[in-house]
Amino acid sequence: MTAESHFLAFDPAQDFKLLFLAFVLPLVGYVIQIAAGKRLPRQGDWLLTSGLFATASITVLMFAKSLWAAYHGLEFRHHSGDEAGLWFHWFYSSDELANGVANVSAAIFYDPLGAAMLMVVGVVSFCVHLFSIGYMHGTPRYHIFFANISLFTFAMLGLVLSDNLLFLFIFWELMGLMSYLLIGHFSHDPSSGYFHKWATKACKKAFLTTRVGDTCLLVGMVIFFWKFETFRFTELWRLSIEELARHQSLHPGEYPLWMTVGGLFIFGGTIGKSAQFPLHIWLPDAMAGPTPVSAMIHAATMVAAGVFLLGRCYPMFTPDVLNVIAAVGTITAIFAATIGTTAYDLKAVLAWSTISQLGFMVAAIGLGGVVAGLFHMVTHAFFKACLFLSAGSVIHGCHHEQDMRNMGGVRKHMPITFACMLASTIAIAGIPFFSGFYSKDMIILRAWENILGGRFTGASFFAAVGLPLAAACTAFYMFRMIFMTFSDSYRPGTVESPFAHHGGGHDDHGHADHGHADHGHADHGHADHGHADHGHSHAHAAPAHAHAASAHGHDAHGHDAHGHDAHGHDAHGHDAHGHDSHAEHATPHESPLPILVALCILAFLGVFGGHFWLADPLHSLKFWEHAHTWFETSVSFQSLYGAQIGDRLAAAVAVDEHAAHQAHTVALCVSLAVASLGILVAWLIYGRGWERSQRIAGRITHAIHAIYEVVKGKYFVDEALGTAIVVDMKRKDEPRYEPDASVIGASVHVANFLGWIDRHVVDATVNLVGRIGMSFGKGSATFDRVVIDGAVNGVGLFTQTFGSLVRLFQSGRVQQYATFAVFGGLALAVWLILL
Amino acid sequence: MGLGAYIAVSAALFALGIVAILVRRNVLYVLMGIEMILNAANINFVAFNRFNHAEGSQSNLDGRMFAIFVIILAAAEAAVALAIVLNVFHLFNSVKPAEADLLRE
Amino acid sequence: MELSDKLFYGLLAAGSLGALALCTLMGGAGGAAFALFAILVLAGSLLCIWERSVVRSAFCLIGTFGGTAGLFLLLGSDFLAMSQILIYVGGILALILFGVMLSPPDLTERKLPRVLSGLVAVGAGVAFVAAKVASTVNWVQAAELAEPEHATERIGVGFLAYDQYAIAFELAAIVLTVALVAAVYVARRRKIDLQDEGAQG
Amino acid sequence: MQSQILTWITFLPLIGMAVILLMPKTSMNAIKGVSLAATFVAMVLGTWLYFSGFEQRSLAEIQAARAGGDILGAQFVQRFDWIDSIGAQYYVGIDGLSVALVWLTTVLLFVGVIASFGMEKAGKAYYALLLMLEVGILGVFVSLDLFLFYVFWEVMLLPMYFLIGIWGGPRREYAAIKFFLYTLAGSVLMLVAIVALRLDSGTFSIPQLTELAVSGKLMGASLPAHGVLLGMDFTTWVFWFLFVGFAIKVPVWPFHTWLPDAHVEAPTPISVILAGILLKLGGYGMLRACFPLAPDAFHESAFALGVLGVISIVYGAFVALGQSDFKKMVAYSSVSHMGYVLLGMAAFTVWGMEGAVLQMFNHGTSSAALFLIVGVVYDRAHHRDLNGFGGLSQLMPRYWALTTLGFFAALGLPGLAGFVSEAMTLVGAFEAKDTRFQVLVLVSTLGIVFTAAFLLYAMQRVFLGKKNAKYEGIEEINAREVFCQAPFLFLCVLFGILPYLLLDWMHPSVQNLINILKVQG
Repeated sequence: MTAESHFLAFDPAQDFKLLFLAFVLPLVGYVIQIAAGKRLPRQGDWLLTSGLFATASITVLMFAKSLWAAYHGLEFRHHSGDEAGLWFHWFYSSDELANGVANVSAAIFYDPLGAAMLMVVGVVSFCVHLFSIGYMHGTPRYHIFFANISLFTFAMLGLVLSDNLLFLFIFWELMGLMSYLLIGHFSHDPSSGYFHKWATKACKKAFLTTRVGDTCLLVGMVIFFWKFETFRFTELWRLSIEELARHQSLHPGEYPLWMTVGGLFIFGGTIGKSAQFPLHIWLPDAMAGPTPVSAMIHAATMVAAGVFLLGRCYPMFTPDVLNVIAAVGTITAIFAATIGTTAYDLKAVLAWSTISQLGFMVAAIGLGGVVAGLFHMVTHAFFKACLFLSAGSVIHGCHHEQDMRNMGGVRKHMPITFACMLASTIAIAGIPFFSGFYSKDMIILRAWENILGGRFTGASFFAAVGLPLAAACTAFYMFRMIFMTFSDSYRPGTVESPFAHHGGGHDDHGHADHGHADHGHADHGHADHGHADHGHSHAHAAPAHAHAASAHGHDAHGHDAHGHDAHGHDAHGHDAHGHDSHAEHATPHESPLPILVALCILAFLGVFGGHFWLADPLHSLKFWEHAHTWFETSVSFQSLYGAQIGDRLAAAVAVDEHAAHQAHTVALCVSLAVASLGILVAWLIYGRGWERSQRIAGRITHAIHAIYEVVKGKYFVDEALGTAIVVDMKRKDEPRYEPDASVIGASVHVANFLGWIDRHVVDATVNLVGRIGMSFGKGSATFDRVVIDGAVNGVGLFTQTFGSLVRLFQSGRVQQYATFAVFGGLALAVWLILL
Repeated sequence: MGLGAYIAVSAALFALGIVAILVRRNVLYVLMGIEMILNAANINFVAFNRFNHAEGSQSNLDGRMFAIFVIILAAAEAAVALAIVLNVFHLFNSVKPAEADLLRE
Repeated sequence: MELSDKLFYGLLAAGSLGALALCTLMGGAGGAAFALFAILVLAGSLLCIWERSVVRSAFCLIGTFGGTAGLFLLLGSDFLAMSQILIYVGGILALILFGVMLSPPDLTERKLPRVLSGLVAVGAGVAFVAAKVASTVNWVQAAELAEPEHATERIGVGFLAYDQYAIAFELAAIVLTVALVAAVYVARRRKIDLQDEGAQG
Repeated sequence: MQSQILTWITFLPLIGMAVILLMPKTSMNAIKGVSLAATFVAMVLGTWLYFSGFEQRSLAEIQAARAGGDILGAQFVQRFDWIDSIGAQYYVGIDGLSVALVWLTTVLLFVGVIASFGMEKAGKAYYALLLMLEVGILGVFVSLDLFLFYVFWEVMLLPMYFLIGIWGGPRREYAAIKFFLYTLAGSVLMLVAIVALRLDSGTFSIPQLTELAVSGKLMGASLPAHGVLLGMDFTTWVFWFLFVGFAIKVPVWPFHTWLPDAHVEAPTPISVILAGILLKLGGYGMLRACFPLAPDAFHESAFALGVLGVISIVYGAFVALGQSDFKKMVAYSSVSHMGYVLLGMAAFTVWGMEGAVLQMFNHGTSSAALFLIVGVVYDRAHHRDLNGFGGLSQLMPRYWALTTLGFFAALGLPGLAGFVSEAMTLVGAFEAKDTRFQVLVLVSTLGIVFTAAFLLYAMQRVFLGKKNAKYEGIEEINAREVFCQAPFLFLCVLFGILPYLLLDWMHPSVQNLINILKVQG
């Protein structure tokens, strides 16, 4: 059967159109939502979700085509401009006009890497949409949320499909904007009390932090453009490979400096976007956004984009850059993993684990294992999305309680959620036969291969030691999370957490909530409280809301009435799951259907995501031989970056069999060991009942008190940069944002100082004119008093002086004008004569 | 007397005219000052014309002609100025230029 | 009659006499005539500035104008002298006096320090410039001046005879007419909304 | 061939002004109608001129026109003697550099008139002056004769002075006199340089002067001591005089201090016009009448100009971060944005120059939108203190949405207009022959970050966070205000997605300019 005739063969004629369709559908959805979102039935959520379903299915189809091509050993690299003539000339309407000057033109570029990424984005975004239907329903600005989230998807799709660095950057920034709007989603909703204040700061923090990285990326682009006069990836790869080929030796420091610098700047973009140390600060605070948004950011879009960029630009990096990348990645992995062990907020644990996993990917790419890194990104996308959505489900079930100490025993109440979350946790912990194991193992394998093959040694040693450590921590805190959340029995209100305002989290603290939370939700607390007394049944939902309405009625502060109405309304307008989400408040409850469907899809992918890449399921059981996995063959250097770099780095890949086997064995043992170790410790500490876990943990933390404080304080990076967000619910006024002894504080000081300079120094010219005018004003004032008793009091600040100047010049007194004229003329005459 | 003397007189007259304009606060003094200045100019014209020794200067009467024009224009100017004075008086009930300061707005 | 007035008049008289004597010594009869007229001119204007009441100032101005006419005579332009007396003394001065009559007398507006400082300042300035000019520029002085023939008639009939000036005279006539019409127009009473103007401009 | 269209566009507002002056000041509606009609017709003509009238010539055609004495390849040329005694001509025409700005001017003034309807104080004189201002601006953009250029330049200065000084805020007199002194100083220097050029070359025609300059015949040969003064030669003097004259208008650090005061005191429509167009006159003047007339001096001092530009960028952003007055912040952001213009022009690469011209246009739209936005909130709250608001996004969601668009257009978000010009400028500057420019680019990226910083900081303080009870029930942005902002925001999006709608027009002219200047450099 010929490759062309098969329906899975890539057909430029219409497949590019399909891709384009998949790419614009979310945009269309956005426009529809913005235009008519409110008026659509159910505010158009199903509409957008179905649109996303179409996108997802297209991406899956295309992905299948790439699989098929890989099976038949066909090169899978398609460029709409070259093959179908589909160009978008951006700067100049035609290349003819641009004569001599580079014209920036965009086209769709589709290769195995893009295929995998696109599939991930499509599927995960679809699941997130589905999840949001159940999770966000009934919250204010519902349609805006869907509009933004689908534009978010649009941006990521564009980033994956763009064939040149500039357009990648454009969608990259567009994604930054959408993250700003989505993380700040609650900042327009005062009824979400704590999140309202938090999001107000977090969205800005996220945008600015990533903006720093974006600027670096821009500079890197400019540097490469300056040398190569092009933004197209294919061109850049070719030229960089030729450039590197001139320096065959792999010794560091012997590569063109500009290339190293440019590469570092591009990596700066990754540092910002995918939250590498030290610009990771924005990601934990991104939790201020709704949970689906966190899932998007952590799995499919934002952070994935940074790693995707590294994959795209891999051939443009000199080994020096790669070493830096590896080091930074490893540091991030350890750093974040340690912090993750101390977090109590369910989502915070996941956020730190994301950062640490990103560290894994980046480190892998830095170690030359671009395949391993991207592989891990793909698998991670699935199970991390699943984890976040499950966490969202748990939070939703526990009435927006996020503190794990207030959970426990949720397994009984939310079995499906528990199953999904457990599967994903196992996957991320790196238990064999689960997807996470393959990818993580590949990364550690890469490190050992390097060591045994004697390349990149410095960074490789670091990574080979650090990454397993991080993996151990990962396994530990993930299972810690599982135990704390699901085992033992439900224990609401163990500690007071700021999330409590969000309804009947713990009713015994209800009054405290009323003390400081926003009114809409204070009423909500009432509702649930009152309802608690009525016992738990759907029948009492209506009275509960009557209660809410009344509480709202005699609400002392009359404001954000619309918040109330929104809440009252959607509480009423809830369909079945809406009801139990608010009715059975006291104990957790399983989430509504859309959420569960989304969870199951992602959990399935999270578990078996690794196996898709393997050549055949049977052979894949011998997992240490995934040197010939589909992913590797398709995303291998030949198909991805062309022949030369293939030759150059094939040497890096193909170490001798002995070393390879050695490496496989070592890596296998190491990853198994660390995973089981972490899980064991977690079980020892947290797995055996809540009180005991508290005792043990308390003892340990007491023993290593100092270290614990530092780690729990996130190593005080935020404080150093001055971006720590302190939201004190007791204080009504906005919390102070910039501490003085920090980067931000310093820059603010600089700004104020420059403002002072501007007023007092740069303005000195005007000051001078002013002073001259002032003295002149004074002189003429006396002169005026003596000669013409007009009133000129040019005294005071130079502003008044100008006033007096004006008054002086515009006094409208003919005689005064005449005086000036005469004495001016005389002065002139005298001057002329004397000179 | 020589040309210098006439020029000196006209200069002094000119200065006095200016003083008259600047020093007094009554519009009429401005008017008189202007007349003085014009007179000073006239004296200069005529004097220079008179002491002009260029060839055929005897038939050259430009200076005097100028003087005549100046006088005529002075008449016109005085008429208009007086009208203005009356207007100012109507507006401000005063003939002090210091109070006619509408220009400043 | 205040002390300042006495001093002023005294100084004025003394100065005039001195100047008269000086000029007579220098230039004989012609010099005396010149001095007479020059003193008339300057003293007239000085007094005009000095006097408190507008009326007296206006009358002092007669001296200035008359003196100027006299100087014209000395300079050999009789026609100019005549027209000077006619127009200035007869016309302009009359106008000024009208103005004087139509405006309220304000005997307090003359401030002595202002007058003096103005005199000193302007006088010093002009004197400086004049001195400088006099010291730098030197004009060809005529040994003796031949009286141009029939200057008067020539100017008198200049309107007709010398066509080179005819246009100019016509223009002058037009200007005069227009100015007078304008004067009448401006002088007529009418309402002007001042406050509106103020807010607007 | 003699084309009348430019004359019509330029002087049509003058007709409107005359009509207004003839109307009684009581019939305000008629006056508004007339001014609206005049600016509208001008806008229609300008739009026609841009999209259909102006033919896009290839570089070859423009270079072919050089033989015919027109080195710029100008179109719609109208030329006849004006003041023979000094050899000044009425010589108008447009090329790729000016056509877009002419169009923008007409649009801006039209919107400015509409925006003025909200002002109660604005009376007969106001609209008359507004139209006079339009005449001056358009005249500067179309005139190809230095003398005419200067005349229009001054014509533009005067109405601005009165518009700020009479209808401005509490410290309007100070701001107006400051604006006046600054600009006057600048134009005096310009005048000196213009006269010197005239004396040296015997012509005011800009194309001829350019021709002479690039062929090295404009070295002050016919001046005493060859125009060498204090050791600086003629061209250097001319260059710096002209440059300072224009730099004050741009405004380039350190000549910028008039801008914040003028902006803060001026009424909203005037700020819009000031930021939208008047600042562009400086950059346009440099491209049209400063660099081409003294190429040597330009190439010698290019790096200095670049440094000034970068200082403006970073400095402006920082100072804006330090402001607490909404309008002042926007004003300083203008300083920062116009810095890119100078940087791009100084880099002297095709992308640099195009980025500069593009930046002028885009800043015209985005800053106009920003000032309208400030005006909206100022009209309601009667103060501009950034800390005095809070939570407005819940009270005026539509206004918040528009503001977000405007802010992100201003901070150069890709997909919006600002990004294209800034990226082109940076790339162009990085490619400059003089590699020191690369350092400048690195420094200027600070400006990008801090622009985002102060805009988002303002966004947070004004729109997000806790609601300020004082503004409960503040009225949502009304139709007229939306109608005023819509065109600018639309242009921001349009030219962000399809920048070639501007670039195709200016590209040949810019390339031509670079070629002819390269002859010397």
